This record gives sequence, structure tokens and C-alpha cells, in this order.
Amino acid sequence: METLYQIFADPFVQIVSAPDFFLQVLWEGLVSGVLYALIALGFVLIFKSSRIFNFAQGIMVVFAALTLVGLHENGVPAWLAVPLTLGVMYLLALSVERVVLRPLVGQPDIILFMASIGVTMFLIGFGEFVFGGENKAMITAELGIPTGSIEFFPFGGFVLIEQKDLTAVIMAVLLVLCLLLFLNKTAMGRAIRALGDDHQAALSVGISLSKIWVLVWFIAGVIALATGIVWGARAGVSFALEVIAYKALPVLMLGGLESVSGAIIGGIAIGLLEKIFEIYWGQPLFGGNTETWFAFILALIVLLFRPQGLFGERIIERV
Amino acid sequence: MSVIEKAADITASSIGLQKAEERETLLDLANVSLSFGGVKAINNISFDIKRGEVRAIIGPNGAGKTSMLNVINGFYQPQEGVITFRGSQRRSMKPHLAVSHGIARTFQNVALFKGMSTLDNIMAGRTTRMKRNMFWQILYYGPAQREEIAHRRKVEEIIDFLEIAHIRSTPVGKLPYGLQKRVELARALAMEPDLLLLDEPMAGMNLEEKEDMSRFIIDVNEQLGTTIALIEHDIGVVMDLSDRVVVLDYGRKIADGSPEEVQKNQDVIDAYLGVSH
Amino acid sequence: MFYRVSGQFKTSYESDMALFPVKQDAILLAFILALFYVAFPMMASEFTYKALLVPVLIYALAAMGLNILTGYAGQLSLGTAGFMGVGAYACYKITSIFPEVNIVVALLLSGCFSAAVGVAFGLPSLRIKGFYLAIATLAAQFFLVWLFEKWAWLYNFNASGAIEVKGHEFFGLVITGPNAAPITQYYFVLVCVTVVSFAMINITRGRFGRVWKAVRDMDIAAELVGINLMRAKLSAFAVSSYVVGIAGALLVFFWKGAAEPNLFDIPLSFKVLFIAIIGGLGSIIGNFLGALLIVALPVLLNLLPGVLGLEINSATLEHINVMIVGALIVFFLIVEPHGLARLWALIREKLIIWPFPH
Amino acid sequence: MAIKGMNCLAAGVVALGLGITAVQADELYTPNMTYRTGPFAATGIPIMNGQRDYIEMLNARDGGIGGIKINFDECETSYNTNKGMECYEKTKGNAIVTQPWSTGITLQVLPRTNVDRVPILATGYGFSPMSDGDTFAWAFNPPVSYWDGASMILQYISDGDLDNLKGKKIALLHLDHPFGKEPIPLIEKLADKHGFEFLPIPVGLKEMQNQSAQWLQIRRERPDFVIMWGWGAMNAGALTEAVKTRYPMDKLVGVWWSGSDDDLRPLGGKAKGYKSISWNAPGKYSVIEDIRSHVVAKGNSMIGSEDDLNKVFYQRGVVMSMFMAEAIRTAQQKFKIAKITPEQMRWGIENLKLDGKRLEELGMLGMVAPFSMSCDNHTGHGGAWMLEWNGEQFAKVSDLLMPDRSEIEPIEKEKAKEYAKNNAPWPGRDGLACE
Repeated sequence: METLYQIFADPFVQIVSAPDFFLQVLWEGLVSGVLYALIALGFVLIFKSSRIFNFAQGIMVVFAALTLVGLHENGVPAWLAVPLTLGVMYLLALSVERVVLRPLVGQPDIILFMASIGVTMFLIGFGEFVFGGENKAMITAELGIPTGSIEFFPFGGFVLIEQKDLTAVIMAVLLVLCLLLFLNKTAMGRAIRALGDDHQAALSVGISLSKIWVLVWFIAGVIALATGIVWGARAGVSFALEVIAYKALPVLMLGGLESVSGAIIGGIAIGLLEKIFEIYWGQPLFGGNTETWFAFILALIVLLFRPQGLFGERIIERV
Repeated sequence: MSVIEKAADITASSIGLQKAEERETLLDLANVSLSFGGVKAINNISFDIKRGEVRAIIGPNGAGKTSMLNVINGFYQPQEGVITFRGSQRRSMKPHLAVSHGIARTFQNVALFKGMSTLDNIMAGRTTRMKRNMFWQILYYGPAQREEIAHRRKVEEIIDFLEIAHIRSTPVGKLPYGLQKRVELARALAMEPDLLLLDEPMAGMNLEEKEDMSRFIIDVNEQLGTTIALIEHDIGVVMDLSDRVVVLDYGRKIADGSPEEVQKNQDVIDAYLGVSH
Repeated sequence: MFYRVSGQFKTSYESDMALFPVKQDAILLAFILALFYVAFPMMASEFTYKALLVPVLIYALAAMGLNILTGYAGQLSLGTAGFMGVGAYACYKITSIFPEVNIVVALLLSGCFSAAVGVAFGLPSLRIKGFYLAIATLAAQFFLVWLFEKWAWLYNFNASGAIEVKGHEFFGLVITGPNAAPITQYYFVLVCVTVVSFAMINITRGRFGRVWKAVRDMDIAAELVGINLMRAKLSAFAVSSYVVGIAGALLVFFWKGAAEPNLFDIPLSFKVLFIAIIGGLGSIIGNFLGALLIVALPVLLNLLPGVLGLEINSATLEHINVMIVGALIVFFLIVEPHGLARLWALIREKLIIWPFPH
Repeated sequence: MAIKGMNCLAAGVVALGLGITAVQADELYTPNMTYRTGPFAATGIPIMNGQRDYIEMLNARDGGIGGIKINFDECETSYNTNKGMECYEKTKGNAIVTQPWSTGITLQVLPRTNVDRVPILATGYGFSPMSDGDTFAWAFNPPVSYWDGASMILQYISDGDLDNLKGKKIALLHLDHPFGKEPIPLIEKLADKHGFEFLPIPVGLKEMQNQSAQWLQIRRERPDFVIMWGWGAMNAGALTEAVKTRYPMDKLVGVWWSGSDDDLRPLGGKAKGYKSISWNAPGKYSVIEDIRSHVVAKGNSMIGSEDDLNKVFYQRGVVMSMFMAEAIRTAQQKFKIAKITPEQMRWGIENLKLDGKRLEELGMLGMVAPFSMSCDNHTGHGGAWMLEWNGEQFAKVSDLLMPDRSEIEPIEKEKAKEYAKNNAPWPGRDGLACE
């Protein structure tokens, strides 16, 4: 009986009795969700254009952030470090295309997936070799990211919004808008979308695969850098950051592997729901720390009813 | 069945329509309709297949021929209509049960198991007849091996019958198209079906291969006594092989009868020449 | 020359379907078995057992289990480590609740538990395919590890939060715990792995193997030749998780001696998947080749500077090691995406027709 | 190329057969299982630098210990238990002592050390029941155990009398991992006895950097104190969130692994008031100057900048190596031989006595509390100080705190017995004499 009360009544009583706290929970969930969405976006773009389930997206975040901080540590001013880091990410995209993608063209999905894990391992070793394994602070102030906080006092309580988090959200929104503009309005962007629809057809109208792959991996690198900056500002930059890649996977399940809007909406939905579940159900009932699996189980349940994800297209099987 | 009866049976099937009508109905479709979303793939079609005959289903592209076969073996569930097979009625059926009901088929685009050898592909057709459980499989020697050998013997007969002994251990992905079609036929035969559904068995073949395949189809029908439903575009082949022909167009049945009748039917001629649309 | 098959005629289906229709294959296998059963123990040190031989065998076994699922039945799984954990925890609970149970029985039973959990988490495979399924198996992975951490009953409410292994005897011989000689543990693991390998070879060359491969190659066609997809997929999950579970139990009981929950975290899953893929999907022997490359090679690489007399600090060495392994994985995927087993098959084919090129 | 590869492989195989580490006859081999890579590298590196530099200094300044050089070999584990196993097996043949570092590796290696007869030195980690020398003859975890740490923290926040905590709520923000869960049984027991409410809040290994859920819980539950049992990236994550949540810093107390300068420095003044218990007090000591002149100045150190020498974690590494060096010296004096065996080393650790006089001689007076070990006390229980972050660095803010042993000892005995039962047949002291 008490368990039933805890499951079905108590959480809602709490929400109603402390609405300011609930707002704070929503905000925290939204911020995490935006970050999940960003990582998922990197996955989606690469999957759309090259059918690679790119596991290296997580380590690219670390690598980009480390490069930025490492450059700055070596005396490069912040305004120069950012473009230089972007240059490094471009080189990375170029070499991945040359060394990994091109020789593996046309291989089964699982082989490409494994190759991306190979790339991950290589980047971990390389990154630690170059930058060392120490925890580094993100150069928040140098990049002009405000670090103060804004407070509201609704319902007699308070809600606290970090300017850092606010910046993260705004940056993510801008990035996504730019990306959508790019995908929909430029020739290159349309080519990427065409590639996502049909490789053969895209090739036959003269779209250069290797050019597009480099571009897409570079865009994924840009997204990785953005993610690295905002996440690094929250928790510092170290290789432990790599695990955030896992958080993007249920987002992909939920949103579909090929849907840009799915990644964004799925990311935010998962960020919100897992936070709400953890606070109001997970901690009282399961001893907490349900965030490690909640999103996966949620996505699994959704998939059982919609095997192609919330935003994926329905597949009609033919023989 | 004595030799004489068998011979009589064979003659009967070659005589065709007149005799066929006297035979028992193997499959009967009554007012079947199937649609995907708003598109009607099959619109209120009825026809039957008699035991021992070769029944051709023809029609232009998109006429609903393959959908028809899919309905027959349970892969698609029709929204309306009744299907009677060997006397029992059904509307829907789990596709994997079709085989145990005695329906086997080949596919328009070869649907073989590309990573497996010819032998394994055909052996896969015997799956439903193999009964040894996991425990015996792990031991392998003893009952599982005996079962395996018994079925292997059967499969080897089919291999000889279709003259594919030389490619027995080749992975089918490496075979030329014509041979793949033949392996697929072999796999279907391994299921020892009452009703064999052939979806364009001769598509993409050269003349020689077509002749071979026609010979096999006749042999299957006459020597094994298997009833065959056949989709084929090559009208010549259809006229030569089939006892009765049903013609579909835009999901409707526009003609049904002996090859000669159908050939003379004005609707059929229009449909093929595109007059009426 | 050594692999000439001419002159070996088959007069019955039995002999054609024998395990080794080609005589030389049998000789080769005998040679490999002799290597593992006789030659290695004669020259191995404790380090070789603990850091090379035993882990290679156990990882190969886990990869074999995964290979049943991914290589034969075509269902990509990233939850292997979770299922290994179920096997390990089940074996731990069985031996602590029924201390008098023979360890072999406990091992066999613990496989049943992981098989059951595997089937439960395999149910989504009936609806979900490809990468979606892979991510779905991650749900199993994360949930199970969380459970190992949270459910204190599983580790007997130990202060250490880990499972620890008692000394068990097998017909008077100490085979687990610190007092077991590494050579005894090695032989025990070796026998287990040999037995399971033969069982898996048998099962994959018979009906189940064909059914799984049919589902992998084209599930719709498989359904239409009369294969019950649900049965086929779930039986693959069951057999796979059974083997994986036993590998997990062996890992803790015969190699590590103690395990924290996060031992069974995702890196272990990836490692096993690597072994299966680099070794060759849809092959039994490949798992051993893959394990040699993924498990043994880094250990040997670590020793290399010492042997060559180079002074490299161990952290740098580790960085370089990780880079090399990552690069090697990509390299092997490019050279032979079908794995080392295929590479061997090609060599064998060449040997059979040698000295002619075709 | 291929032939060359084969040669290397063959050489490797030969090396395997012969035994692994090339150790000269005239040195003592003391391997350390470091993790300078992997997710915990950030906290591992400064400590391991301190450990290494102290031994390097002894080698450079005194020519080793008792006239024999120390071969302080590092074996990289990345905090990974597989590699820990590999390192242990690789080094145990020649090692006189082994330092497994992670709790996971310790648990794995612990049973083996009884058979291999190599002592384990787990300074400030391992698990608390190791203190029971009757059960764990070969394992040592000086100078204080985790349960000691929890006890001392509670004493500090209750101003010396746990009854002051009555009716208060105390949260334990901990890594969801055996290390993080270790203090739970003790605190639960004390909570029952002294009537305070205890709330464990786990942080998953994958959530270390995103602890907003945990800190929302803290905001909701409003605990009077938060005790932090963190490691690696969890510390920085928690402190960032604490600052964000406006949790009063002086109510937040960490275990000694949650007190790294590197975690606090990015927050600077905002984390002012944060406390961490520590069994080494940072400061200026002559031993550090010796390291500066004998090791750092000669370019033999792996530290990033000289500033690192003042860090709490670096100095803790120095203290750790000092324990080991002093144990070697104790054994050498007793057995009158420079090249001691692992068994003699075991005796040396068990009879390690550090008093103020000796610490002064070492130039480390005040750096660590004096303590002595014995047969039934393998921890020493020397006590610790509370450090406070003043915005720039940690400073000592308390007198020496001592654990309430009367509460801890019974649990230690019980859990040690339980461990022996779980690992039956457990040899225990196995006839080792107690002198």
C-alpha cells in the first residue's frame, strides 16, 4: 500500500507542494537534454551520410575540448585557439575519411561500427599521449562565457539558472538553427540529405562522396567542440567525459538514427524525463542512480511499440 | 498408388482444363481484398487452384500478382475474403506455418540465404521436418546424425533431380543468377509441398536457362504431382506450361480460363497494350 | 602441398558430414590441441597462465557465445558483459547457498540463469532490428550492472561489495581460490572451453545452425521456409547467453578470484565484440584467433620494451599500446572485414590447390 | 618485416618463460601499480608523482635505503582490474611488496598474496577490515582506514560528541562503487546509536560529471551535512554542483581522496570553506626541499611544474613512499641484511613505528601523525586532520582527530571474519610468528 502511494501519489503531491523545485528539476533536465541532443546530432549526421554508427563522437568531444584547452595552456589566446581547434577537427575529419572510411566503403554496418570504436581507442591513446590524463579546466572566462547565475522567486521559492547553462542552451539552439539552414538552404546541405536518402542515386547525380564525408565529419567535429565547451564548463575536461557518448544512444533509439529533429526532441525528452523519474521515483524507490539505465528502458519500451523510433519512417517489408 | 494409376494421373494433368474441373479443389480464394493504406493491391478477387494443375497468374506490372502469392502463403493478411486450403478456411495465418500446411514458394528477387552453401540452403527447407532437440544436436552423433543423414539423402535426390550437384558446396551468393533460381526451386521442393508458388521463376534468364527451368517445372508437376501456381511475364512460357490462367490488372481479376481462352479475351489484350487506361 | 585433398574420397554421407572431411584439418586440430594441452603447460610460467593463457581461453569462450548470437543469428548485441555478470553472480550465489554442490554443476546451472535473462532481454529482437536492437541490448547492459551494484543480496551483503571466490575442490583437487595452482585452473578452463567448443561446432553445423544462419541472411525468407522467427531468435539468445554466462562464471572463479560490479561494464562487452568480429563472425575457430589478437597482443606489447631493453615509462607505454590496438583493429577490419577466420580459410584454400594459383 | 616481428615475438615468449622483470641483484624491487591513464588518471597522477619522487630522492641523496638502491617500477593499470592482474603476476616474482592501488585490484590480489607471500601495502585505501592482522596477515593499510575516516569526519562535524547530531540529517554523496559504499555500514550503525538521519546518495560511474540529480536531491532533502566519498572526476563534478546549488561549503566534508588541489583550483574562491579530511598536512617540509634539489632540479621528476610540490596529493604520495621506505629500514635493522625478502618486508611493515623523533629526522614532522603498527593492528590508526580550502589552497583547521575505535573494531572483526569465511579456506596468520 505504501509502495503504491509512493508510486502513484507521493510524487505528484511533491510536485504540487514545491512547484519551484519542480521548475528547477525541469530546467536541469532541459540543460542535460540539450547536451544529449547535441551529441545525438553528431551521431545522426554521420549515420545519415555514411551509414556509420559513429561511436567516436564521444571521444571527439573530449578531443576537441582538450585541444582547445591545451592550445590555450601553451599560450595561444582564446580567440585564436577556437579556429585552430576547428582546424584540428578538420584534419581529423580528413584523416578519418582517408584512412578509415575510404577503404571500408560498402562494408556491412557492424564493421563500420567496430572501426569507429577502433578510432575511439586510437584517439584515447593519442589524446592522452599528447595532452596527458590530468583534469583540466575549461577556459570559460577567456571564451567570454558568463559564469554568474540568475535567480527567480516563483511560488515563494527560488529557481536558480546558471548563466553558463543558459549560454549552453542558447548556443545549442543557434547551432541547430545554423545546421538546419545549412542542410536545407545550401547545395552542400541538400547533397548531404540526398546521400542520406539514397547513396546510389546521390552518386549518380554527381555528388562526391569523399568530399561530403569530410564535410560531415567536420560538422560533427564542430558539434563536438561546442559540446565539449559547454560540458567542460560544467565539469572540467578529462577523459571521463567520454562516457557521455552513452547518454546519446537512447536518444537515438527514441528519435531514430536518421532524424535530425528526432535527435533534438528525443534528447530533450530524455533529459527531462530521466531527471523527473530520478528525483520523484528513482531516489525514493530504487535508491537512486537510475539515470544510468532509465533512458534505455524508456527507449526500449517505446521501440516495442514503434520499432522505427518515434520519428523514423515506417518500414514496409517486401519480398 | 500403382504405376498405372500414376501414369493415368500424369495423363490427366496433361489433358488440362476439362479434367481439372473434375478434380478436387486444393485452394479456393473467395472475394479477397488487400490494401496498404489507401492503395488497393487486391480488389475482391476469387479463383481456385485444383490439385495437380499448373495455374498461371499473369498481368502487367503492379497488377497485384506477388501480393496474391503473399496472401496465399500468409505473409500478408487480407482485409476481406476467405481462403480455403485443403478444405479448411482461414483469413490469416502465421507465415512460418505455411510450410507445414504444405505451401512452398520461390521469390521474384531471389531470396536465398546468401552466406550459406547450396546444400545448406536446401537443407534449410527441411527444417520443419527435423525434430531432434538441442541436446541431441549438441551430441550430434547418434539420433541427430541419423536424422541429418536421412534428410541429406532426400536433399541429394532433389539436387540430382535439378542437376545442381556440382555446386553443392558453393556459397549461393557466388552463384550466377540462373543457378540461384534453380537452388531456390530446390529449396522449395525440399519442403515437399502440396502447392508450390513460383514467382517469376524465369525472370532475367536467357533462352537456354528458360528452357531448362520450364523442363524442371513440368517434371515437378508431372513426376512429383505437385500443384503449381506460377507468375510469369513470358506469355509463351505461360501458354506452354499452364493448365489454366488467371489474369489480374490493377488488383482486379479480368479473365480466368484456359490459355487459349485468355489469349482471345479483349480485356486482357487491352490491359497488355494499355488501351483501357 | 600439405593440404592436398585429392585422393580423399567420400563413400557415405557420414564421412562427408564428418567434422573434418579433409584429413589435414584433423591433423591440424590435433596439433593445436596438443599445443594447448601439452606444449604450453610445459613452458608456461604463472604469469603466462594468469595473464595470457587463461584469459585468452575465457575471452574466446565469451566471444564464441556472442558469435552464436551475432555471427550466426545476426542479432547485434552490446550486452555481453551484463550476461557474463549474470553467470558469475549466479554461480556465486549457487555456491554460497549450496556449498556442497560440485563446481561443475554450479557452472552448468549458472549458465541457465544467464540464458533465462538473455531470453528475456532478447524478446525485443522480435520487433527491433539492427542498431536499434544493439542499443536495446545496452539497456540490459546498464540495467544489470546497476542491479549488481544495488542488490546487496547478490553479493551476500559483503562489506567489500564484491563477490569473492571460496576454495572449491574437484575430486580432491583445489581448483578455485588462491590455493589452486594456476596449472590446475588452466586445465579446468581448457577442458570446459574444449567441451563447449565442440558442442557449439555440433550445434552450428546441424539444424539450429542452419536456422540461425537463415534468419541472419534473410529473415523474411527464413519465415517463409517455415522457420519460426521467434523460436529461432530466442534459441540463439538462450544458447548464446548460456555460453556467455559460463564464460562469466569462469572469468571470476578461475581467473580473477574476485569481482566488483563494474567489471561487467560496457568496456568488457566491447572487448568481447571485438574478439568476435576480428576473429570472424560466424566462425568458431575465429574466436580463438581474435582473443589471441585482442587479449594476448597488448600483454605482449607491454613486455616488448623490456625485452628490447628500451626505457619507456609505463604510462606512455600504455598510451602507445592503446593507440596501436586501436589502429590494429581498423587495420584488420580493412584488410579482412570477415575476420581472421576468413583469412585462414583463404590460406587453406590456397594450400589445397598449391602450387596452382587457381 | 614479418621475420623481424617473429623475432620480437620469440624474444617475448622467451622472456615469458624466464620470468618477467629484469631486476639487478643489488636492488630492492618495489613495483607500484599506477594509473596515469584512464578516467581516474586526474587524481592518480599527482600522488604517483609524489611516491616516485620520494624514492628517487632517497636513491639520489642516500644511495637508496641501508645502502641498497630501490627499483621503484611503475606498472600501468589504468585502474583496470585486468591490467592489475597482469601487473601483479608480472611483478610478484621479484617484488618485496606490492601496491595494488585500486580497491578492485586489491580484492583480486589479496587472496593470492597469502600464497605468493608478498605483502600488500595499501596506504589509505584497500578495505577497512584489513586492519585485523590476525586475518589479513599480508595486507596493510596505514595510516587510517575508511571507517576511521568516516568516524573522524562525524566527530569533527559534531564538535567531538556525536550526540550533538541528534535529529540532524547527514547525507553521504558517494561513488556507486564498492569504494564509495564502504563507509555506509559504519555510518548506519552510528546513525542508529546517536539518533541522526542518514541518507546515502549514490553517483554512478557514468554520472560523475553530471550530478544535477544528486544535488537536486540534496536541495530537496536539505541535509545538515554532506559527506563526500568521491574519486576521480566525481569530485570536481560535485563541487561544481555544490557551488551552483548554493549549498553552504562549510557543511560539505570530503574523504581524503576528495581533497585534491586540482579539483578545487578551477572553482577558486567559490569553494572557500570546503573541507576535506586528510592524514597528511600540506606545508613546507625539508623533505620536499630535498626532493626539489635532488630530483626536480635534476629533471628526474614527472611533475608538470614546481608548484605541484605543494599540493596535498603530491605530498601524500611522498608520505606513502615514506611508509614503505621506513618499513624497509625497520626490516633491514631487524634482520641485519640490506637485501630483504618479502617475508622480512612483511615483518618490517607489521613492526613499523613512526614517532615524532623519527619524523623529525625525516624532515616530515607534522606532515603525518605518528603511529605504530602491530600484529593485530595493520592500519596504525594514526589519526588525521581536517583541511579547509581557503580559495587558493588547503590549510589545516583542526587538531589531530582520532577515530572512535571502540565503535569500529567490532565491525572490523566481524567483517574480517566474514571475509575469511567467503574466501575459505582462508589461511589467516598461518603460523606467522608475532614479535
